[in-house]
Amino acid sequence: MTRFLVLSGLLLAIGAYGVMTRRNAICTLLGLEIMLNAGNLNLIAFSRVSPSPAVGQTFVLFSIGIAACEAAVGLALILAMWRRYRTVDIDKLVSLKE
Amino acid sequence: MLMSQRDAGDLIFILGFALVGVAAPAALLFIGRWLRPSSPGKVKMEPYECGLPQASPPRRLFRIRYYAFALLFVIFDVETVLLFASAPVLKRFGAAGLWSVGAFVALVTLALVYAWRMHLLEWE
Amino acid sequence: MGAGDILFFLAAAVSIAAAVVAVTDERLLHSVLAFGVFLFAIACAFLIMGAEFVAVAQIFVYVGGVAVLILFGVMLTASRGAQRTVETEHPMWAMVCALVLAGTLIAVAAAYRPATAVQSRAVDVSLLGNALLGPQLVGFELIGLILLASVIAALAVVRREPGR
Amino acid sequence: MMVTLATSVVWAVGLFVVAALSVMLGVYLERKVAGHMQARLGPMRTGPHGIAQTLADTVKLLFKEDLIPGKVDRLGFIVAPLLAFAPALMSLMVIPYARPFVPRDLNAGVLYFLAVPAIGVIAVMVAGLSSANNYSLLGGLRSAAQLISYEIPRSLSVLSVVMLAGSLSTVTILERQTHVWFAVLTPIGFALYIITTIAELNRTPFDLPEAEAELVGGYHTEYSGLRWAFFMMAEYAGFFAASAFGAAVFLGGGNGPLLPPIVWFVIKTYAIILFMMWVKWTVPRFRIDQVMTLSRKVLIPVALLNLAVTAVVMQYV
Repeated sequence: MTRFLVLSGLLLAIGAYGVMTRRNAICTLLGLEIMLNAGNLNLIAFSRVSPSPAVGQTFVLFSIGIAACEAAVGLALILAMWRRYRTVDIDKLVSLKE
Repeated sequence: MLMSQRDAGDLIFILGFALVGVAAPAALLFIGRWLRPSSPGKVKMEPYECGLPQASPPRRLFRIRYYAFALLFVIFDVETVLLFASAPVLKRFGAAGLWSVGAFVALVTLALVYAWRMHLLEWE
Repeated sequence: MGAGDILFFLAAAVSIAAAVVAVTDERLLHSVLAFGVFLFAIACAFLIMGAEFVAVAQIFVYVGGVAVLILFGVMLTASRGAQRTVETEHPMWAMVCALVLAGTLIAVAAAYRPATAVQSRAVDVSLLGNALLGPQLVGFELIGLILLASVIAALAVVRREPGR
Repeated sequence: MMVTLATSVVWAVGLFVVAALSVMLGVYLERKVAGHMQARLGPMRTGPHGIAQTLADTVKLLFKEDLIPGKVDRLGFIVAPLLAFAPALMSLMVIPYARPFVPRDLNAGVLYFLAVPAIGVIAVMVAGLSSANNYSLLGGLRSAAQLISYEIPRSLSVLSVVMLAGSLSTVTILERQTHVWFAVLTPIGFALYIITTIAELNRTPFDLPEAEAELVGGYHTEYSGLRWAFFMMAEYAGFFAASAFGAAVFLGGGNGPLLPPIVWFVIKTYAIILFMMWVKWTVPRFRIDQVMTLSRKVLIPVALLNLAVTAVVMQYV
């Protein structure tokens, strides 16, 4: 049980590092998905100790569904950004500053 | 580490099949390495453009219809998984279950109708 | 060293390695491939924990949906080349934050002792269906709503603005 | 643990041999059926009636040079054919061939069978993306778009069988079909499954991306020799897997009077295969926009209606 929590903690940290360092918007989306998966791992680990594991697993199904929606909308933003600025490099998104 | 024998067996089978699925073709490719001639001439290394020298580096086209298709696919993917979870027990829940799953399917079909009316299903 | 232990270390090692490669690899195509391997390893971890339907659902939705979506994004935005996609000005600080985060999470995880014993019997699909249509019915309907909302939102963002 | 690993590898290698034989038989049948339908004979020279034709092809491919062009992304280029073939073999795991021959009966077997081809979609995109060539990129995008838009109606058509059988495990579905086949109970579901499988396998009339006239070679333009052969092998192995699954889930593979179950299973599988070949040589190829819009505007609504009708009828019958 604790081994799964340790694993998901590590994965969350890796995902966070990815989101923080990558300049490419698609890699940020990737890092975000890694963090979400770490969360799902935790949900399942705790569902095994809960009185009704089936309910815990429905949470993970919902979380997978929401993560898929989030990836879809995130990609829509990236494509809109690509069409407007012809780059997916987040550091170039500074037009608000001007 | 508590793990039911059944799941361990399933996982070992899935990994075994994946392993053989990747290893067998790789082995064939590796064996073929000695049987095959290998003389990469300059022209052969060029990407294939019906014989003409490469006109332009692969430029990217941007069509939103590709994205609209991928988006609807992901949304219906999630719906299909949830329907697969609820399908086996639908009979047990009687009319109430029918109405609830019906409402869920109606909501997602609304998304399809919306994309249809916004003319995003056409492949112009 | 029962079967579960070996399988767990295998899945854990592959998922961590794939996540690290996905996060640090220069070439975008390699990091997306590593992401695919990562998702498959997480599906195996779910199976180790007895959540069989969730493992297959993960392969169906994540590997079949999200990874394909991200590959579509890579294809449509010409960001395939090897141009530098890493290195903000100060990656060291990000490393420090990540390590601190990992440290606290692992400390909390190690300290936690579950109240009840871990049940190892797998959850049958019909049990999951009963839970989904029974107590979790509200969530089930809300997910439909979220799917609808995200389609409308995504298409609104991407569609060419007729107004301008 | 080691014993199960050994049995799984033995099953996997056995099914790899079965898949390879069915690929050879499939290619041979394809050319003979095509020939006889067009009032010609198809391959005749190699062996009686050209039996050894595909064997000759395989040997030729083993000796043919396969090239990795210069500006190509080596990892993606090498990994793509392996990723294309692996799901075909993995999906053979859950098909209940006949009573004694059931490799592994997963609780969520049907969903596993529908989930694994998604790795094939990734392989197609990686192949298109990693060979630095406009045609293969376009081909990769197009065939990926086609594959994903036909995966949804295919899953929904199989879902109606799951609803009737009340379980996701393929063996239970098989046992529920001893009296009446599910193809009889959900004819629309079966028809949808056949149509979407033809589209999923990129076979005519849905084979736009590799159509000779269209895009040179589609996503595998840059491939040659044995590496190219794996894309073909993946297609025909997937063809066999999809027909075997259709036979098992819709036509009650293995249940039948007189003959032993394994013979019934082979008869039903090859009935579906021959039907798809028959369709290939009679129906003209669709245009790209017809292919793309057909799935969203026609197949998904029909599949959802079929589900609704099945659910209501099942409730009150």
